[in-house]
Amino acid sequence: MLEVRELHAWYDESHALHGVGLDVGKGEVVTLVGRNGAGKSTTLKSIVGIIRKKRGSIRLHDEPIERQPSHRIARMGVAFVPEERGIYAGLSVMENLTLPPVVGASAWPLERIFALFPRLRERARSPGTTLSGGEQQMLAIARALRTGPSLLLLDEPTEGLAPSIVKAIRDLILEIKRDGITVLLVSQNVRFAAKVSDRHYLMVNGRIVESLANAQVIDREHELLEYLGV
Amino acid sequence: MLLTATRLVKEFAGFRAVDGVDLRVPAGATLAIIGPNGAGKTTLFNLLSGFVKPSAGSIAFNGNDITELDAASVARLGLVRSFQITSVFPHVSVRDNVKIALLAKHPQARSFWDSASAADFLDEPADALLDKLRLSAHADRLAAELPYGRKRALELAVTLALDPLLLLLDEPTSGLGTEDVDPIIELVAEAAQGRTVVLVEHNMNVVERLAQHVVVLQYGKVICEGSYASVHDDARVVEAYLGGIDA
Amino acid sequence: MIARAAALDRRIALALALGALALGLLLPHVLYVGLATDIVIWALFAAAFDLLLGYTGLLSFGHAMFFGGASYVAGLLILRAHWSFFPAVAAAVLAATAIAALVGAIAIRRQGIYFAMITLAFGQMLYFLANQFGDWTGGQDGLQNVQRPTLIAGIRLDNDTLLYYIALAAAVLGVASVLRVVNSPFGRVLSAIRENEPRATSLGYRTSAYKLVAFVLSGALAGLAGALFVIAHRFTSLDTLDWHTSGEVVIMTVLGGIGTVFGPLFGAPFYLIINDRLSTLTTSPGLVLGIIFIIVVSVFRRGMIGELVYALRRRRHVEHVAPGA
Amino acid sequence: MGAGYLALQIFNGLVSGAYFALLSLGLAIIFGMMRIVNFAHGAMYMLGAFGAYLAAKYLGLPFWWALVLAPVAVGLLGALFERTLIRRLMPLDPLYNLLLTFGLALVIEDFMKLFFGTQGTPYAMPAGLSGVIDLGITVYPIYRLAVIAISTLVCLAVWFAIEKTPLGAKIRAATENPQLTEAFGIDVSRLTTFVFAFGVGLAGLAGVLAAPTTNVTPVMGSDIIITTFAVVVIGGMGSIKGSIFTGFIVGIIAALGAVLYPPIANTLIFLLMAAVLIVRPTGLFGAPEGQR
Amino acid sequence: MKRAVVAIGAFVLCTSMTAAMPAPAGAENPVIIAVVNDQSKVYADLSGQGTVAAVHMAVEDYGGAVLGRSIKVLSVDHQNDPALGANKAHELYEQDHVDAIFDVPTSSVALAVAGVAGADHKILFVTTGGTDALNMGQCNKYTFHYGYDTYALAQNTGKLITEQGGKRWYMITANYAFGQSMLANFSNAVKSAGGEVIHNDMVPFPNTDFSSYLINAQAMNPQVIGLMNAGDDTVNAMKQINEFGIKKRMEVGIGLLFESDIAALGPDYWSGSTITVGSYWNLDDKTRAWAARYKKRTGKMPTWVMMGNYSAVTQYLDAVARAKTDDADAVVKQLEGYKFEDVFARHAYIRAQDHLLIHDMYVAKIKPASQVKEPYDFLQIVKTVPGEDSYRPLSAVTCHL
Repeated sequence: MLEVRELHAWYDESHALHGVGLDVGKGEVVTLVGRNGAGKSTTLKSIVGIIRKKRGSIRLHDEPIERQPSHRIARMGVAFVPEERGIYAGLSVMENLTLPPVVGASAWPLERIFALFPRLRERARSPGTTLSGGEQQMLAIARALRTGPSLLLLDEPTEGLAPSIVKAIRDLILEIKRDGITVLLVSQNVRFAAKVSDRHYLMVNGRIVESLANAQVIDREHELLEYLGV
Repeated sequence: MLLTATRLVKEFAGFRAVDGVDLRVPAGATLAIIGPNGAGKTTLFNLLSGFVKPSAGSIAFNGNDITELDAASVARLGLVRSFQITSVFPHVSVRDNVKIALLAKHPQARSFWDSASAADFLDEPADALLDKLRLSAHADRLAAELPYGRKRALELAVTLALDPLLLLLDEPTSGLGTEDVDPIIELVAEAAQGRTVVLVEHNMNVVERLAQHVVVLQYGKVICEGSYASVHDDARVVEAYLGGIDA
Repeated sequence: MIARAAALDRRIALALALGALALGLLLPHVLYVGLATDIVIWALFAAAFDLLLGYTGLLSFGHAMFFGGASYVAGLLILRAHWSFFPAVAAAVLAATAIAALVGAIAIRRQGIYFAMITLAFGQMLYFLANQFGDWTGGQDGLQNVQRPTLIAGIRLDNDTLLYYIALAAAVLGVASVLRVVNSPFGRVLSAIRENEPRATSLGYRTSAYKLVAFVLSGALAGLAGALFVIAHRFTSLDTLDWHTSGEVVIMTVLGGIGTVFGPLFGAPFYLIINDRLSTLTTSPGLVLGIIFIIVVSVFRRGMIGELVYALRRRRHVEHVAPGA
Repeated sequence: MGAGYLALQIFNGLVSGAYFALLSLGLAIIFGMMRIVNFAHGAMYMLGAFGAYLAAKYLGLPFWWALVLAPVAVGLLGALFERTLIRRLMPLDPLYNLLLTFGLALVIEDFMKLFFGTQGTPYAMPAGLSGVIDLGITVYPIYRLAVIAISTLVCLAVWFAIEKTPLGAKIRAATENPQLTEAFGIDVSRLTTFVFAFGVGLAGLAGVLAAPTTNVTPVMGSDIIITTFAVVVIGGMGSIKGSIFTGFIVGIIAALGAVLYPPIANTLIFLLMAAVLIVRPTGLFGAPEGQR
Repeated sequence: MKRAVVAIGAFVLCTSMTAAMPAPAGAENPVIIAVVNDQSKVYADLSGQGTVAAVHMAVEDYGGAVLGRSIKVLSVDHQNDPALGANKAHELYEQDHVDAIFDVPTSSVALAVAGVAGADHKILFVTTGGTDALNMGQCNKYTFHYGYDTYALAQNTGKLITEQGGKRWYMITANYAFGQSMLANFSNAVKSAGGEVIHNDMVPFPNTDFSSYLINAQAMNPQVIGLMNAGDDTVNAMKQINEFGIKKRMEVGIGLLFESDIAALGPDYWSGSTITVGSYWNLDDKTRAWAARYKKRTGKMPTWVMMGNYSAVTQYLDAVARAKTDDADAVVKQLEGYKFEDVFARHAYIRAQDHLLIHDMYVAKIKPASQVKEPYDFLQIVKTVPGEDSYRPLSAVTCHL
């Protein structure tokens, strides 16, 4: 359902992506792994249209979207959970949650979200950034799910979070997968990625250098860790 | 101790980016601060260099209390930082970038009634520094026109021009391709001779090769410190980086 | 950051300097001398303004306070104390310097749009104060009948052509000062601050002190222009302090090209000649000049001289110059 | 001068405060979203007053209609400027848009002079509000009470709309992080146009309110904008609440100053500004630099 | 490069096109007169293009020639900017060989241009500018003050209202030279007629909000509110006086008012107020005939200063004819002390001692809209005051020409 070909992208004047190509099939969970600065986040931001200075083709449901403004792409069913989580300090938890318009039939109703994350109901009227890091991540994912996306872009959902929360996020992604939502995940946490993903792309210096099956990732964990510079 | 930070706290609108950090940097040491994104490394850097005032705690440098000092004064005491995103002075030539840094120590910087040639005496030291950082070939180009790797070298050159007692380097290799990393490591290692260096770094290889001492930050707190080897194998560090889903 | 042409090539700078000087020597022969004198005075004013906007990146919308303030000081000294040319001009420049130091100390703590608004408001404050102290300033009537002072013992400046060349000489000196400041080590530091202030701070530069000095220098030179104004016109009025005057110098500088020193020297005649001619052709000079200004800001952001310099540079190394700006 | 008399003058200050509040609120909304200061705000105020005049003259519409229609018309014109001119300069330093709107202000003012001359155009007091009521100390025009009421009401409504409604949430979100908000499926560019139009519409509304009490001329906007800038500097471009509050407070202080020592009336606001800046460079409600 | 070419090209084109405007000169050696006034700012409607039309009318009525030489009319917009006004005046006199300049509203510009006229030894008629500095402290040999001054306004308006029972005056004065001189003259006139000024507010100029002063005025309960200001300030003050319902309870003494100001608000706002004018289009058959011709020509009704300018130009041309030269000194001699009568000036002469036109002035009441029968039919003349009684007596003249 997502097809990226020969994607080049620029941050200001620096050339960040050098011909990225990848495919994500319907219902798949696919991870981009790679070191900081390899271009993983840039790839997501290019897909969702935040980065405008780019060349190449991006097709969603067989429609070209590389020239579309980002709000159109979102309305075509792409939901984005950015690395910094994108919780607005000026909006309450409830406002944060209900900000993006519902675009798909599979939208999670608020009751389902609150059933899963009771804290969000409790804190509904407080400013979004007064939540803890883990709660903010939950809010960010819940916000995306409420729109009913067909493709969910998750950027480093586990970064800086306590193990128990990472587990909860793992469970959540698996639940999303059961719902049939396609997920493109960025993560440096290869163990986490191996738990939730079907396939992996390894990115280096703005290129995809390797496509890995799940089993390969687990086998080559130490090699990958070295590679990621950890 | 050349630099001592005590119970350093920085709060942004209810969020503690740096939460009670103690830091001791002996003269001549090279120390690395590592930690996952959002751990508070850059905020700590801004605190140490005077760009941000701490909410609580104190910083002493070379016998001076610099907690309340403005950034320029901190730099004048010999604590000089670099920046993560390099641009230095983009529309100024490479040589002039270095000269502007060298000029900071001379009264001519303030004399607006000197002719353009009044700073010529700095050409020689500037060229020497450029030579040392292998930038001589680019001396007359605008900084903005340099390739990325050379920009990082220029950033280092500008910082070194002040001959600082303590060098704060913010991710000196970030965004560099593997082929560019090694020369920068060499340059930093060379610069660290007879100097104190604190660097923030993501790349563990770089940390391993440069730092004698590593401090690991998470959630704005120091979770672990010690030699590279001891830190690398510390379960808490692995967990901080990997999320420790198996735990 | 406000776009400006990068440092001028020596050859281009020389050509522009000669061009401006030629224009200056030619002016009184093609225009009536009053307008020519005004052009020289405003060119100096605009060049002084560009020292601040072009080289420090600070947009002041209150530069009339130096221009007008100095014109009143010089005017009063000549009118009431019969001072001669040099002492009166010197005192006026000093007064402008003092105003700039005072206002600058407060305004310089903010930048960008805030700085523009604060200077605008301070300028207007001086306008109202001058309006208020009518006993001294003549209020709405302005200072009238300011006789031309003596230049040196025995020589009165009554001859308009003589006065023109005196003004031209002063303007040349003023612009030369701007050039010297811009190219001095201090000027280099200023550009550095403009390009990347945090980096300059991290090198130990107290950037606000540098900006303040630039502000004061710019104010002092604007004061020189103001002093010449009252002498040339034999009067001064609140219009010299009005915010429209600040706006006019902004327009001239932008039309000529920000950060070029020479741009304003061409922007000023362009503006003044058009305004002068329009005042006999239409009743809406502001409409025409406003539209020209909007086009320049929208399309030719570098201004006339800026675009020229940019094009010449670009021809030399096409591949390196960053797009946009 | 009794306490009652002073109270009445304070009350009177609320009237000029009502205009300042509407104008600085409009500036603040635009600034919040777009980071630009609209120099043409005074011209929009003037156009609002002329809108009321034209509506009365050519369409025979009474004041109450003008109160709604003129700001809408001004807003639409603002939207046109935003789409065609201001937008192009948005990626650049905000100073460019300051310059652009400065040019716009000149052009609009002169354009209006071409058609309406400079002497002013008559605009009568709305019939239902033309009387005075006795406030004990002396009589006071009903219309001025209406100005205070309308301005306060509008300011509160705008505050409520921005702080408490879904549309307001979108605006706040776009203010905080436009790119991300766009990626959440919200058409930020259309929202920006709307916000700009709405901000200048508030200036237009202030203009309509001013039409019955001041001479309606093309130059009426160019002086009030400078004073409004001073108000904004005093308040600091911090918050919606701050701009409303500062607007009213400055109105009161200026009115009191004018009575106690008339010659200072014009200068007072600027002196106040200087004093505030010395103590708080960011203004009364301004966030410290760097965070904003 | 293309952009630079466009930019520079535009510059050269614009400046050269505008700079190359033909300088009026030529073999035929015409007599040249110029109107220097505000054509784009606040006083544009009061005088502006309307005066230019009136001046053309005067020249045509004179036959388009004097001394066998054609008469040429130039006009310049001084934008209320003294610098521009003085510059242009100097250019007109020296480069365009203009013999006389007319009109020049706004005190600051009028004084600046008067300075130029004095220095260049060329003739200037100030008609719309009212400050009495022109015929007092800053008078000069080549400047004529033609139409009215603040003293005459006070002598008529101030005296009449006080004599009719308006004894207690509350003054609202624009704090600048014009307002101050009007205040001084009105205060004297009020006192000499047995009244008193109980309070004065020195209001910054310009000002749009008068409500604080009006509240104050009501608290002090005067019989007359005196507006010692002009133009926009007077219009704003009057609008707010109506708003506060003050006009119903006390008289409003207006220092200076023109037909264009009345039109700005509509007559009802002003009705019942007393003002002084130097002439009026609806005075008699002569003025009505003139106004009809003016209206036919321009489509608008004239203000009385436009009539004043018509008269000034006519008298100037006549003086040139009498002097048989356009040499300024000779023409000044012809003008000084000359007695005449025309559509504008009745029982008129130019006083040699201060170059002030002494002529009949008219005190008028403003009619309510219900009595206005045709456009600009605003005034009911209640008294005609001879020039000798209107203007400052010879004994009080301080001018040294």
